[in-house]
Amino acid sequence: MAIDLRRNDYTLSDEQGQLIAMLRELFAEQSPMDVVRAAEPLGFDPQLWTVAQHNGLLTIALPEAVGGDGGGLVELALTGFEIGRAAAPIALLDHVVTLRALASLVSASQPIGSVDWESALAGDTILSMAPISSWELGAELVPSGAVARAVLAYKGGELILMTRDTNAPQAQNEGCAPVAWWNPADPEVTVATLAAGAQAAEIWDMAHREWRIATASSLVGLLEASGEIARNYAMERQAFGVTIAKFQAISHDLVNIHMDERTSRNLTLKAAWLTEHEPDFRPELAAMAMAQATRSVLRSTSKAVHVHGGMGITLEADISLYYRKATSWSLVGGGVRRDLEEIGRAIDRRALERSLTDANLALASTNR
Amino acid sequence: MAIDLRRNDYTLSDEQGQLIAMLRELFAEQSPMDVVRAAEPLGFDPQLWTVAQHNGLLTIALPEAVGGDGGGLVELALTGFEIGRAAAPIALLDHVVTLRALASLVSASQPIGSVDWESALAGDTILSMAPISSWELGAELVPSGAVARAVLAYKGGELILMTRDTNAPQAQNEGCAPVAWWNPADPEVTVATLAAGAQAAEIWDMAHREWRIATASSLVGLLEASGEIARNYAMERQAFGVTIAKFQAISHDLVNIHMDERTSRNLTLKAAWLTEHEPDFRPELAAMAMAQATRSVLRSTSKAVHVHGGMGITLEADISLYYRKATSWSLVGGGVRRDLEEIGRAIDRRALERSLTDANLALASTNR
Amino acid sequence: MDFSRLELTSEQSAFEQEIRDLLEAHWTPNPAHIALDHDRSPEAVRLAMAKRGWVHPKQKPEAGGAGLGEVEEEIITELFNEYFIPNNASSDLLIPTLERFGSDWLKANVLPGIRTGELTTCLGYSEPDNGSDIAAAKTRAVQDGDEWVINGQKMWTTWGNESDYVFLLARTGPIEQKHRTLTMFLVPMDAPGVEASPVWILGGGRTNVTFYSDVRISDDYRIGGINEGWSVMSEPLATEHGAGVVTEGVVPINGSMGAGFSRVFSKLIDGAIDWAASRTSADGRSRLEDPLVRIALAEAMLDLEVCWNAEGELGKPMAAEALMANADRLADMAAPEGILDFGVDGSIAAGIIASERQHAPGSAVYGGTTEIYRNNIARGLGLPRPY
Amino acid sequence: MDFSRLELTSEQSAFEQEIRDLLEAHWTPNPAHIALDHDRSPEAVRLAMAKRGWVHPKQKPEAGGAGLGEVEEEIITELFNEYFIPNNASSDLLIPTLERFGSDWLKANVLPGIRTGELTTCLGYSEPDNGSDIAAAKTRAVQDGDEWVINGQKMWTTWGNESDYVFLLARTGPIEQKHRTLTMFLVPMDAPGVEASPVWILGGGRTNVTFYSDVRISDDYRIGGINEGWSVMSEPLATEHGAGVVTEGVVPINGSMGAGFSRVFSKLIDGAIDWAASRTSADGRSRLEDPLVRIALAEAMLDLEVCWNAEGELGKPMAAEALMANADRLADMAAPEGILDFGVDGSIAAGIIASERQHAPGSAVYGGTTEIYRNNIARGLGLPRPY
Repeated sequence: MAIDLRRNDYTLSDEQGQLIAMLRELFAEQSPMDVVRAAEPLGFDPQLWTVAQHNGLLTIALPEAVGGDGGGLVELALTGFEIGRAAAPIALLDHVVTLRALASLVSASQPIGSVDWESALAGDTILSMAPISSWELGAELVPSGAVARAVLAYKGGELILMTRDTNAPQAQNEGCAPVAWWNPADPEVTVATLAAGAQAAEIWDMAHREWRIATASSLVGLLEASGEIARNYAMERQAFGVTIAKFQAISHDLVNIHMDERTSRNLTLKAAWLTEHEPDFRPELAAMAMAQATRSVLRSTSKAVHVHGGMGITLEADISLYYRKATSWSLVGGGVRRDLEEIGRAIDRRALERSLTDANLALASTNR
Repeated sequence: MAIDLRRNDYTLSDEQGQLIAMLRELFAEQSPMDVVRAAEPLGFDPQLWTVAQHNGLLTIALPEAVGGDGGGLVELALTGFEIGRAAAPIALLDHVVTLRALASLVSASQPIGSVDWESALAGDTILSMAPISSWELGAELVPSGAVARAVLAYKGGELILMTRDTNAPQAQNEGCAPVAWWNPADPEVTVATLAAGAQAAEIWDMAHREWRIATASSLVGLLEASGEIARNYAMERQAFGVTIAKFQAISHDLVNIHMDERTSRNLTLKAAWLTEHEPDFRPELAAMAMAQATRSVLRSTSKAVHVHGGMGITLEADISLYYRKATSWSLVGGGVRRDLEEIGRAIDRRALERSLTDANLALASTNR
Repeated sequence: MDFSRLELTSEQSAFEQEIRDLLEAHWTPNPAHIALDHDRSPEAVRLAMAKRGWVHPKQKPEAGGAGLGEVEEEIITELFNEYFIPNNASSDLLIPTLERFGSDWLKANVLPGIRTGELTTCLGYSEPDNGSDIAAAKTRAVQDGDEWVINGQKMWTTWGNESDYVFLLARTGPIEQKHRTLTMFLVPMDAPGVEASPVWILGGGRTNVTFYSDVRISDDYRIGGINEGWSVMSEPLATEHGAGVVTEGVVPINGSMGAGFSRVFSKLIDGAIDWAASRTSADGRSRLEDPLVRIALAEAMLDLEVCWNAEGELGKPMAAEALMANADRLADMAAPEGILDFGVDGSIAAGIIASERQHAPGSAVYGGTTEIYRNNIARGLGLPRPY
Repeated sequence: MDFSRLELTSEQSAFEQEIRDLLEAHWTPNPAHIALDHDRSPEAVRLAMAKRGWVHPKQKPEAGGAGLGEVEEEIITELFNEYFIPNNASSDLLIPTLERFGSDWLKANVLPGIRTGELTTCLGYSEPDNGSDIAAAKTRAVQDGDEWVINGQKMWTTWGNESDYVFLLARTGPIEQKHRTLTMFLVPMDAPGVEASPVWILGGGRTNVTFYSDVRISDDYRIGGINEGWSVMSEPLATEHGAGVVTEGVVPINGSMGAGFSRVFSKLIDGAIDWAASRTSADGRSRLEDPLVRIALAEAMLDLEVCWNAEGELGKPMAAEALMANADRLADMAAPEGILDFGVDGSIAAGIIASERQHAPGSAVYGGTTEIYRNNIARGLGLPRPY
């Protein structure tokens, strides 16, 4: 048996570094806290969407063949990090992931379902997808469903595109995520079947994985911003005559938040790269990135709130806004439980590999 | 609907206080650390067993009708606390729980299976039971199985008593618990059926609940002793010029250990009292006590080891002995997972109660 | 030990019915109202209770109470819980302070109303720049003849907008001397210069920041000696923390806050069970049969039982942390609908899962952060005060 | 970024085969041996590796190495792991110290052997009365002519019983001056008066307490200036903590200890999977299909992947805590057989679940407690040194 080694290189290219800088500056200017708050309860700012359109944010992570700039999942994740850091009220990630999924079906001649590709590419028609559709019947909550006019879903083995002429009403939530109920049976919804059988399953599986990675990246951004806010507060806030960062219980909580930040970011980038370049190698990585980002952002934004003492639970505090966003953004895809079930794929693969190597099972359990 | 109030009184009687004092003194004298260590790897000291016999420890928690002193489950739990605090190498709890289960079957005229009641009552024949037998087929690990000559089990709807004329060989484990494999099909094992049907199920259910409470109490004892050891060490040990108990990370770990100690002890006592006096009220309490004692003793003895720094992981340190005992004693009954499944009883009961009250389900989920 | 069922006497059963009638008369139960541990009792209910001496039921009638026992006290608590009515009207913790340290004038003119519950109180200890570090208070009280002039602001004055008086801790000497230059006053909230402005918190609840601008009050409103405010304050605060809870074997052992959070926790579990029982998985089975849902519910029930067994000062931090952890775990099980607010199309469990995730973080700071609690518990264990 | 498969060059493939041949020749794989993160490499293997410059493979041949790259380094690590051979032979962290601070005599007579790995080293920093607080060392070195006389004892001298030299931190001035009166020496373990006596730890591993009684060594054995031992020591210690791990994009980012613990963690998961695949529940289904077993395994795999993504100094504490938590969780799933030792009738997963529960607590203290790591990480974040 020959050894199987892989590179383990997390370093970003200069271009990727510049992308981060560009995005961070843009969102700092265009999506400061007052813009985020003003966009609530819907959680979407049409103005900001226009900015995204004009600055080409929608096409960063699209293949050139379909009119994109040739960026991939890593670039999409980097975009997600910055969207999360700004808690930007924009439905960009769901839109781009859906564009990437549809890209394989694009043909110049005809529209996809009842959606015109150029209009979608330009962002004049907002797209989204229904990550839980494969295991839910009938109606379901759709991320960005309150602003999207077309939603990609997978039902009964078919890849379908649901469209409507009006926005679906938002389903209110504390994080003010623009989620909405979509139901294929709804008379206002038109359903077109895009693919079936193996092709549909394959497109959906990849789309679902990309959605997990993109969403994970936005959670990582929320997490990183929350960590910074908590560290800064702990450095300034005085209690009992010293800065509260001197107290080990608080200091170590800040370290634990940092651990969540770094591991979630690294894992999301690794999952993005491998899902794009070697989709058949460890397909569970997307679910792992999503599960880690979810549990990290929930426990760490909650810790970050707590580090603020009473100040943290006031709605006027920025940290409580990040916490609210985290509670909604992290669960629209079905929660960690669904991710863990997906990770189960890896158990079966590993069990198979193990059974191929000799003597493992003999050692596994002395037969009685 | 009338309100349903209960008393919530944890105070012990003077007699119970005296029982604790007597046991603590006895184990301090008869089961100091060197005795505990000398009794390893078997984890049973015949000398200590004789002491228990002569001091009437075996009959404290037995009904007077069958030759006991009239004590109940609370007295058994108090005994378990002290056994655990001393990490005493004695199979007393399994023996007494089994005696209590058999008591209902005692008739002066004939032996139970091939076991003579008087001999068992006197402790000349050591008994135990197989807590996992109801969900395991064939062979199974039996607590105290390496020192018991008779084991109560529940197989295929029948209450059976397995006996052997020699001790079963111990199955080695790091905590040096005297567990052993027992198999009804083993030629050295004689099997007698004691009861079947509803009677068997009822006796087994109560025996299993009492085993959980008794075992939980021994874990609580391990936990309390570990907490004391860790607190004392943290008060004495100096680092960076101060006692390490001054460091908040250590101080709060000690507080968390204390929280585990108190809640596990209180819950075990509450479960003992209610299981004895109102067996049909919240039958899940025994599993709750066991689950809480298990997760508490594992995380807290591990914390107590860690508080000791490197010293904690040396085998010569008492705290590492308590940790080893905890890792074995806590899982011989099948682990927390089994307890949680048992607690599931409460979910179904609560769901039924809820469905009887109006409007709950209407609120549960807006119908779609 | 005794955990047996309480057979109510005919008087106690009648008492239960009286309370039910009173609540039915003054309140419409609202299953979506879950901030029971935070909100103040509705005024109509409180005044009706006060008239009967039921706000502080165990106090003697001549002390504004009804001379009742723990059983009646627990009946009241349980029924408020059953009817989803916040039960925060008591000034229990502060009455002993007033009796012991209050001026004769206060005892004659204010204490009686506070005893019955017709008059309500709130706490003015923390300030914007100091939450846990109360001894760092900056709000000043300067003596001017037989009056005091108060200037400053207080934070976390919960119920400050609906209380008659505030227990105000003010600086009456050099701030460097920290807790040795603090004095306690009972300030009327309607005194000129007092203003409570709302601070909204996660989950939508309200607390207040209160401003004191040249508030002039007579020396009659002073509680205890000048510069002795720290000891005046400490005693009830210790009680609030649940230290030395003495019961007659009926009420919970986990302290008022611990028990309050645990009751909300219990409603959270009930809601989750209702949800699971009402939903079917894609495979057509009830979510109640889903092994992972069952384990999550079983762990929640276990955690709740543990909270009821967390005595005294342990009760509050343990209940707060259990509430946060389980609200998240149950929300995950019920995802994505678990994030929807009550009343929204498709929302579940009366929105309690979603709203508890917002309320719960507050439970870890009310009345002192979980770190402060652990510091206190450590000292109770004989450990040195941690850094 | 690049996580692609490494296509080995023919040289690298040949190198892999050479290592395999060497290991096959000197070692019989023992799947029950899991203290890979703790034990020292077997001498026969180490000497065979040393002959080829493979103990420090990346060093230049003239520096005792083989001038190889990260790929070859990783091949060695992976193969030792595959063959269940402890790979603790390196003095990587200390060679730079010797090169920079060692006396000419040490550089000429000892350094070469340490570079090749023929000579081995251990650390003499901690003492019985000070674990984390190394600057409190009491072991004294007193100058006597051009010799030093050393008296005292050191704790946690892991491999002290099988090393040629110990890096000894000794007190050479008033103890009140803590880290300003410490000096570093390289003491031969066979010097008269040096004795290493075993300290057995959870899981059966060995470390040592070493006694120094009137040990006389020449001044040639001094490393760095008198009273400059603290700075001499600090640099490699920081590296051991994983700070500033620089890689060429091949080796793990989670530091040597973090990676070591993660490899053991990986074996733990493999063992648990083998167990689940080999057992059937009472209902006749494979335990691998049990939803709760699957969730426990999935969480373990997730935690492991997270450990591989915990860079630098984060790697060790996170891996240690993940190892402890998952060993317990998997033991619970496999209860009661999960408690049985390897080789015992009915033991499972090569006993790895049972023995990792005993080994794991050590991983949280080796090379510094998780608290010390967090203190360091906090300072790396620009936070003040916590109390």
